[in-house]
Amino acid sequence: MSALVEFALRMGDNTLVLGHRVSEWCGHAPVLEEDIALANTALDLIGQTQMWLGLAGDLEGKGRTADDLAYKRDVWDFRNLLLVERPNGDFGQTLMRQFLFDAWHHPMLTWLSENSKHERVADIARKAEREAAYHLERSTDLIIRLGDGTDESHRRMQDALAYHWTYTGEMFEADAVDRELADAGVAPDPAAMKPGWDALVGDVLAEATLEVPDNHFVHKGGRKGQHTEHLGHILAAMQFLPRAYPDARW
Amino acid sequence: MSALVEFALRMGDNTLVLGHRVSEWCGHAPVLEEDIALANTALDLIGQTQMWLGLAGDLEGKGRTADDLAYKRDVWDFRNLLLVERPNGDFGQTLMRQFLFDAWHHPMLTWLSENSKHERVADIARKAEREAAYHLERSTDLIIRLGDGTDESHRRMQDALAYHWTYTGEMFEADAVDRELADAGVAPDPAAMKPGWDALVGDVLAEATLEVPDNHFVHKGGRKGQHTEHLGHILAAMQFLPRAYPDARW
Amino acid sequence: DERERAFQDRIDAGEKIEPQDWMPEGYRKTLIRQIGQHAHSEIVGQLPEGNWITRAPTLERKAILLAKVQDEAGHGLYLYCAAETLGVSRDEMTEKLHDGKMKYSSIFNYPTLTWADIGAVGWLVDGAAIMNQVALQRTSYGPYSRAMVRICKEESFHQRQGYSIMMKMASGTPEQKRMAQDALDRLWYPSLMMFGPSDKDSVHSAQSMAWKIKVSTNDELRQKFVDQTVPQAEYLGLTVPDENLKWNEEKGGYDFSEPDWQEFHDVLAGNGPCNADRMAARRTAWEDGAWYRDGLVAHANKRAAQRMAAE
Amino acid sequence: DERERAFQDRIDAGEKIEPQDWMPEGYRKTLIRQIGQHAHSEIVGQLPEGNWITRAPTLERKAILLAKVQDEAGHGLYLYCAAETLGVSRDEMTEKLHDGKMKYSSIFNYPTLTWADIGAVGWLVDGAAIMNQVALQRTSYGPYSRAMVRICKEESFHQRQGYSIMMKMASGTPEQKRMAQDALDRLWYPSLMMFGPSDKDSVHSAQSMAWKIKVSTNDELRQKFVDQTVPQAEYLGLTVPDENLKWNEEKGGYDFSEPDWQEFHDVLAGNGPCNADRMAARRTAWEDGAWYRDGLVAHANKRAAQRMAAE
Repeated sequence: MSALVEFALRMGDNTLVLGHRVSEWCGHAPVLEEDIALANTALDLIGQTQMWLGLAGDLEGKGRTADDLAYKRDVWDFRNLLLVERPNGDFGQTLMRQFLFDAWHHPMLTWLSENSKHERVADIARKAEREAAYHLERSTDLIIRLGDGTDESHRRMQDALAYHWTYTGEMFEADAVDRELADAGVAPDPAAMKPGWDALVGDVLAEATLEVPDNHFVHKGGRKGQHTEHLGHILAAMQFLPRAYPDARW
Repeated sequence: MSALVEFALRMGDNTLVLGHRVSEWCGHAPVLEEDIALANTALDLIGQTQMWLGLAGDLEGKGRTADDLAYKRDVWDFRNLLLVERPNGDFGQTLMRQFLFDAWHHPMLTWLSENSKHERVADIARKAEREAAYHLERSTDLIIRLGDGTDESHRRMQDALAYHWTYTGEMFEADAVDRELADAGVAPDPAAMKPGWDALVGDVLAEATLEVPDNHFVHKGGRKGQHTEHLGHILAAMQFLPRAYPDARW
Repeated sequence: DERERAFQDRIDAGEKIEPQDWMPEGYRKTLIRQIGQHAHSEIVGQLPEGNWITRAPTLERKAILLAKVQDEAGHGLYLYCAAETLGVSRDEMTEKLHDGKMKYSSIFNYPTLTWADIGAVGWLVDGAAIMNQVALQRTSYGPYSRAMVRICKEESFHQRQGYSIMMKMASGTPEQKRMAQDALDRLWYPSLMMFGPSDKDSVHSAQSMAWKIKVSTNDELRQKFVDQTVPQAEYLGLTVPDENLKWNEEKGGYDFSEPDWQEFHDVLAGNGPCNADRMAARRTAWEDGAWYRDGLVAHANKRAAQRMAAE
Repeated sequence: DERERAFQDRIDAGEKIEPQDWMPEGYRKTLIRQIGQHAHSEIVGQLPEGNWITRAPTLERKAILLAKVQDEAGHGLYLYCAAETLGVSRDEMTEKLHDGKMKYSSIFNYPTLTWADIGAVGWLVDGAAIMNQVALQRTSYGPYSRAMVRICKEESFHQRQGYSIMMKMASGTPEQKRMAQDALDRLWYPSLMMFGPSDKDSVHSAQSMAWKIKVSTNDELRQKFVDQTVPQAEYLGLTVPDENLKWNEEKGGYDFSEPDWQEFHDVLAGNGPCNADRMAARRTAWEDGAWYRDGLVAHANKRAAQRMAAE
C-alpha cells in the first residue's frame, strides 16, 4: 500500500473512530449544551472521515469508496491511534481524550494546510482545520474550567489524564510511512509535532491546576493495525447494516 | 410458517438470547462460584438452543441449520420473550430475570417432556428439563437468600422485581400458534401455566420477604418479532463474524 | 376582571403577548406546561434516534442523523428559553420531567427497531410535529411563536430527509421494503396519537384555543396529517395499516380509523415500550453529570472572586 | 535447623508435604505466592476469552468456549482451595491481587483481537501452561500436586480445542488464514515469556527447585514448548515469527530467539496492552458484588440465629 494511502487511512480512521465514540453520548450528556456540542463535534469528524477515506479510496485505485473503507474493513486494517478508541468513561474521560487529540489534530491539520506538497491533502486539511480549531478551543476551555473547578471535578480530570496519558505518545511515533511522507513534504515528521504539543498541553494543564503524569510509557500499535479489544466492539455495531445487507443501498 | 416451526423458534430464541445475556457476565461476577454457575447456565442454554433451532430448521425444510437461524436472522425474525433480552443491570436484575424465566421454563419443559405428542419436542424437552430444574433450584435459592439478606440486598432484589415484572405476562399470552399447538397436544396452553407460576413465584417471593408488584400491565411483542431496542445491539455483536465473513467455516 | 378582558381583546386582535406583559395565571401555567413538554420532547427525542447513530449504514446517513439530532437539541434550547421567559428555570423543568410531573411526547416511548424506523420517524413523527408547529407559529405568546418559526424551517428539512430514507428503503431490496412497511405498520397509529385525544375528550382545548395557545384542534390537525401522508405512502408503494382508510369525496379528506386510545393512555401512564428506559437514560445523564455542572459553577465563582479582588 | 533438614529429606525422598505438616516459612510463602498467582491467572484469564464469547461464530464454538471458561473458573477454585490450606484466605489473596501485591500471568495482559486469537490462546497459551502444569504434578506440596493432576486433564482438552480452531482458520478462507498467522505473530513471543525469565536471571529458582515447588527450570520448559509447537505450526502451514528458528541436531531441539525481555518487564510493571483494563474489570466486579456477598452472609447469619433460637 502506498504511504499516502496509509496516511489518509490513518487520518480518516482517527476521525471515524473518535466520531463514533463521541456520538455514543447522544442524548446522555450532562447538560443540553453538551449534547449539542458533542453532536456537532461528531458531525465534523464524520465529515472529515468522508474526505480522508474518500482520498484513500481514490489513491488506492481499487474502486473502494469511503463507505467501503469505513464499513467493510475489520480491526486489523484500521489505522487509527489507540487513544481514539478508548472507552468514553465518564464525561471527564471523554473530554480529556478530546483535548489530548485536538492538541495534536489541529496543529497537524494546520501544518498540512500550509505546507503539504500534496494538493488534495492540503485541501482537505484546510477544510478540516477550522473545525479542529474550534474543537481545540472548546476542549481547552473545558479542561481548564473543570480542572480548576470543584475538588471532585479536579480529581476526575486528573484521573482522566492518567487514564489516557500513556496513549498520547503514539501520535509522535514515526515509521517508514511517516518518513517517506516527511521526506516528500506531504506530511510533517510526527516527532516534530511533539514540542508544540508538550508546550500547549503543559500550559493548559497548568492553568487547569492539573499535574502532568510521570509515566513515560507509550502504548502503540493502532497505526499498524494492532488495536485494543475495544475496536472490535465498535465495528460490530458500526458495520452491522452494510454487513447484514450487503446488496442494499441506503 | 408452520406453528411448530414458530414454537421451536420461540423456545430456541429464548435460550439463545438469555444465554447471550448470561454469558456477558463472563469474568465479572461478584464471586468466583457465580462465574462458574453463570458460564454453566449459559452453556446449558446454548446447548438447548442448538436443539430447538435445529428442530426449527429441519421442520422448516429450507436447509437452514441452527447456526443459520442464530446468525442470519435480524431482530424482527426473532421470537424470544422480551424478558430475556432485558439488560443485565446489576447482579440482582440478572438473577431476578433468571428466576422469573426459570419458574416458567422448567414447568414448560416438564409439560412438554411428559405430554407433548410431538416426539422430537418431547425428546428435546426431556434433555433440557434436568438443566432447567437445576437453574430453577439455584435461582430460587439465591432470590430467597438475597431478598432476606441485608437491607441493601433486599432493596436491590425488590427493585429488580419491579424492573422486570411487567415483562412476565408475555409468557402466558396465547396467539393462533399456541392455540393450534395446544389443540394438537404438542404444547400447553400458555395461560394454563400461569396459576402454577403465580403460586411458585408467590411462595418464593414470600420466603424472600419480597412484595409482589401491583402493576398488571403486560409488555409483549417479542413472540411476534416486535422487540425492545436492546435486541439489535445483542445481534450486532453476536452475528458479527458470520456476517463479516459469509464464506468462512469456523 | 378588567385586565383579563383587555388581555383577551389583545389576543383576539392578533397581538402577540410578550414576557413583560400582564397575563392570567392560567395562561402562564398552560404555556409553561405546553412549551416545557415540547422542549422535553426534543430532548427525549434524541434517544430513539441516537439508538441508530452508531449503526447508521453510510457515512452520509450518519452525518445527516447527527445534524438532525444536533438540531433537535438546539430546538430544546430555544424552547427552554421561551419557557424561561415565563418565570420557570430550565433546571426546574428538568427536575419535574425526572419526577414524572411533566410529560414529553409519547411517541418517543416507542422503540426504533430497524433503520427504516429512522426514516419513518422523520417522515411521520416530524411530519406530525410540523403540522402542529406550523399552526403554532400563529400562537399568541411572542417568544413561543418566534421559536416555532425557527424550528419549522429545520423540521421540514428533517421530514424530507426522513422521506428520502423511506424512498431508498421502499425502492430497495426485498428486506428493505419489508423494513419500510414494518416501520409504517408500527409507527402509523402512534403518529396519529401525537395530536392528542379526540376533540370531544380533550381536557384543555377550549380555553387554550381562546387564548391561542392552541391554534387548531387535535382532530383538525390529525385529519390534515392523514390527508397529507396517505398519498406519500402510496407514492412509496407502502400500505397504511388501516382497513377503513378511504377517500371521502364529500368532506374532501380521508376517513380513517381511530388509534387505540387505550394504548395511548397506557403509554401516558408509563407503560409504553420504552418509558422506563427513556426516563432512566435521562435521569442517569443528569445525575452522572452533576459533578460537571458543579465544576463549571465553581470555576465561574472562582473567576468572579478573582476579578472582584483585582478591582 | 533439624526440622528444616528433616523437611528437605522428605522432599528429596519424593514424599508429599501435607497441610498439617511442619514446613519452613519460606516454603509456605513461596507456595502461597505461586499458587495464588496461578489461581489469579485462571480468573483474569476469563477476560480475554470472555471478550469473544458473545461473538463466537457458531453455537458449537460458543458452547465450547463457555465450557472452557467454566473450567478455568473451576481451576481457580481448586487452586484457591490449595492455597487456603496454607493459611491464607481467598478474600485476602483477592485483595492483594486488586492492590497489585500479587500478580497473575502476564499473558492475559495481551488482547484477543480476532477469533483466531481464541484458537491461539488455546493452542499456545494453554499449551505453555500445560508444559508447566504437567511438571508441577510432581511438585512437593500435596494439595497443589493433586490440583495440578485434575487441571492437566482439562487443560489438554482445551489445547486440542484451540488447535482445532487454528486448523479451521489455517485451512479456511484467505482472511481466516491471515487471522491465524496474525494471531501466531502476536502471541508467539508472549507465550515464550510465560515460562518466566531466562534461568540465569530467575530470582526464585534455585530454592524453589530444591523444595520441588518448581520442578523444571524456565529454560527447560521453554525449550520443550518450542520443540513441541514448531512442528504444530508447520502442520498448520503457519510461519513462526522468528528468523533465527532452526533445528539444532546436536542438542536435539530448536534454536530460537529470546523474547523481548524489556517488553516482559514493561508488562510486569503494569504497561501491557490490557493491564489497566483487566484490573479495572476485576476490581469493578469485586466492588459491585460487595452487596451480593454481604447479602448472602447476612442471610446465613439470620438462619443460624433462627436455628439456635429453635433449639
